[in-house]
Amino acid sequence: MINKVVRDMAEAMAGVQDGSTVLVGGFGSVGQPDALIDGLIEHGAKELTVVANNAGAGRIGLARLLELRRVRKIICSYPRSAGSVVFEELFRNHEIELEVVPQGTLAERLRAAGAGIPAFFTPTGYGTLLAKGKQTAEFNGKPCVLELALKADVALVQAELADRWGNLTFRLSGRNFNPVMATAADLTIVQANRIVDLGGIPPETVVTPGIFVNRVIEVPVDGASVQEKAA
Amino acid sequence: MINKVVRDMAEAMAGVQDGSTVLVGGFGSVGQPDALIDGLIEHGAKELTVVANNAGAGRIGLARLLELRRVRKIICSYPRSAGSVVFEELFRNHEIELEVVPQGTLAERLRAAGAGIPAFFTPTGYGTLLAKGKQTAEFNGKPCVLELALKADVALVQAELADRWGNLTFRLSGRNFNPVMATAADLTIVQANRIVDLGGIPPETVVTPGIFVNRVIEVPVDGASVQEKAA
Amino acid sequence: MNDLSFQTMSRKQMAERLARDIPEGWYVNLGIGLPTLVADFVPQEREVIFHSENGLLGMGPAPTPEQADPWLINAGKQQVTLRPGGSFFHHADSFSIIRGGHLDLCVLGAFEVAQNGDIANWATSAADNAPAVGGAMDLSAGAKRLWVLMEHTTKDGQPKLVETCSYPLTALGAVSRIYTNLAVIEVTDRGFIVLEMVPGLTLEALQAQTGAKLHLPG
Amino acid sequence: MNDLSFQTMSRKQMAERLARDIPEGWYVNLGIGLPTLVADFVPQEREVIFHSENGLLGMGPAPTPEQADPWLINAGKQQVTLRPGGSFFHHADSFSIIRGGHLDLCVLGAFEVAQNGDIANWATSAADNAPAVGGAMDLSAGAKRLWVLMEHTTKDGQPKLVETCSYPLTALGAVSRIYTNLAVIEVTDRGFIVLEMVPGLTLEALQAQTGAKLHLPG
Repeated sequence: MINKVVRDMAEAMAGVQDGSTVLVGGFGSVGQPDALIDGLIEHGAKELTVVANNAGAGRIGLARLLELRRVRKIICSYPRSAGSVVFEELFRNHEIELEVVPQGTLAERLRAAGAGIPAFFTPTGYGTLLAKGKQTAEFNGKPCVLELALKADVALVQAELADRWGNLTFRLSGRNFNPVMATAADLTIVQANRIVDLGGIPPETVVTPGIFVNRVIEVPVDGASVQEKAA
Repeated sequence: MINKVVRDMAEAMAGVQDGSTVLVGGFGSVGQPDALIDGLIEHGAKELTVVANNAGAGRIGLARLLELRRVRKIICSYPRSAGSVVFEELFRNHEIELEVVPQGTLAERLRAAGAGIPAFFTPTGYGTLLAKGKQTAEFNGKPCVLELALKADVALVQAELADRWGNLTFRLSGRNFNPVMATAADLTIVQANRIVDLGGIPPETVVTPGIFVNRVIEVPVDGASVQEKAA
Repeated sequence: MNDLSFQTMSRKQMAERLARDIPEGWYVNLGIGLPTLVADFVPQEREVIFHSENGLLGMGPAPTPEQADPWLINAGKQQVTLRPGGSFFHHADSFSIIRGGHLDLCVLGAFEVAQNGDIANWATSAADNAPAVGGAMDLSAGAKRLWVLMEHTTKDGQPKLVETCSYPLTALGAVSRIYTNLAVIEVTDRGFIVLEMVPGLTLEALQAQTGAKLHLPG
Repeated sequence: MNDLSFQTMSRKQMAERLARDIPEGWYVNLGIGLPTLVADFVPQEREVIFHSENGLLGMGPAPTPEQADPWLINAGKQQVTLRPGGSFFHHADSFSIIRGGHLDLCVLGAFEVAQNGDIANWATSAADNAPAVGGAMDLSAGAKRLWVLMEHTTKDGQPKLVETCSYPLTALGAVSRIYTNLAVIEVTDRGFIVLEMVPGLTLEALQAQTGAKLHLPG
């Protein structure tokens, strides 16, 4: 019997290596896999490259991972946001490397990794600082930049429902980067609000088919805690 | 009030030009927009380039469009299949041009058109006849072919549910190329099994957001007719 | 900066003025900050469908306390509502909508707009190594139309409509129209064309606050 | 082609033999024709998840008359069922699964397989201008493993395991294993390695029906 549901956080994080590239789902605090980030902190992996839309806020979760000097480099679209104090401090002190990527290019590079597309052309960023040094070409008169797939070792994903095959749904705007990141890593670890029986997710409403998922752990997230962190 | 629901087939087809590139959804007969194909035949547009997975079967629907010499060129992955008698006859007589594209490359070229990606690299087809003359490059030691987005003027799509904003769901394996093609045309015309009130499709289960859809017409398709054509 | 002869528009008036030009049926993305205000001035009976890059279409106004759901936010991370007919999708699909040219309009703020339509709105200097770009480059390059909503000058009176941008660019030749607290300006092959000015303002006075040549239509 | 000393496998036996090597938990795509038979020999209690390129995962066996639904077909356009835990997705997502390297295994038929793993299975000659490629090139290039299930020779006794393919290629160096009616053969850097033969068959007799040098393991 296939059973991707793990017993505890240690099992969820087993084998995550130092030096890994880790995708972290969520947009701000919504859909962010907080319990898995805490699990990763506990697990202790270091010299990580983290890919996330934001660089964390306050001193918990992703910001705490940064503060513990576990992250060598961060790839994101919006590092500097309300409360990104830890990132800013590390960055000022040259203690973290930063790669800023336009949000759509970030999503597309992850999607490309999941879809077996090693590289693609996009007009986004052409002629800007973020395209410096990148190969360019013109298509239908539109100058474009060549962008590379962004493949990772590990993805940390927050979902609403999951089953033992790893099928997932997402909650409202908590979907965001989660399904895209789930496709782009060798090891996709999911914290789900609720685990249901196989067949409990109607087959036409599955958002992430289980083939993209390796491990699932049930972590009920209540609205209040999302709200609090969002505030 | 936005209302994409049209009154009749003539309104659904209004403005489709001779020489258009037309995407036709479906995989074999399942999810194929038969009523729209008949509407296109009635409408009379000619010198079309048709993009579809198959080249039609029997002498109805897509095959009839071909037989009426309305199609200058067909782009598909599997032209020769059970019952593709019309296509084969035209092809033998040099009365139709054919571009064979690997099925995944076809889907990805359509997806790219919808997503604003003018070109992408893929290992599929490298070193084969279908990659002849195409630009190549190596990524991580893997030789790849450059493929171009396949943008169309018109998409004909079959859906299960639709609302007046053009939101769509699809039925079982009737989904196939339909949601991808819906994104890749300037004018996307949908035949839906059933039109529901706005809000009648739960927002987390919408497969094609209405932004990709221009016109919707209700055409109930019963299972028996799908089965008959599939046979 | 005001003189006796004319009244600059407030932020609300600017948003209201821009909102008037959005026809029913358009799909629109509103940038963070001032552009977000525009939604408040599109009457509910005029159906305009708002997109948010974090994966929603059909965004409604801010929730009442009873409607509030912490899982439903916009790109500015504010709580919002979803109208009937709205939908959710993931980030790659959301940016397919943006980059595939499916949005009729995107409204952004800017530091500078050049007379050739170049926009600079994400970094205040090339030496700033941790700028936050978000979706600005994707939106600028991808939407069918890019309108900028901004003050006509900086707080200390420097022009924001310029011959050539001095800040790092967001996109080249992308802006088609600019709504400021003083005027509505079209960006064309001829450069800046003044479509409208606040009552009492003269072209000369507007020109004095603008860093590139202004033209009249026709 | 048979002689007295050995018995070739039937199509069902070939499918059964291959099925034995598919472990629980693998995601598998079975090509049209003979490979489709493999599913019948994976016991339901050994959970193997079958993918079909027209947009389904978790495909079950052919339906009973009561289960039959004309909207639920596989890539061969045959009616199938969906197991609990199955899912539907569109064609681009389906080929993301294939091309992104997420399938553990794809099983295809072939006209020829070369000792370097090249496969030819879509066109019978370069002069055939209307060949049907379907998903064969995507599957060959994309799956983690490509196994070929085919007769050892053509109907008129010509070898299908060859030094170099003479038919147009589907993919280069893609095949890792071949299951025929006579043997199980691994494709390695050293060329064809014979893992198994039907009882009574000698390596010499097998070599006589093979167009490239056969090796023994080790």
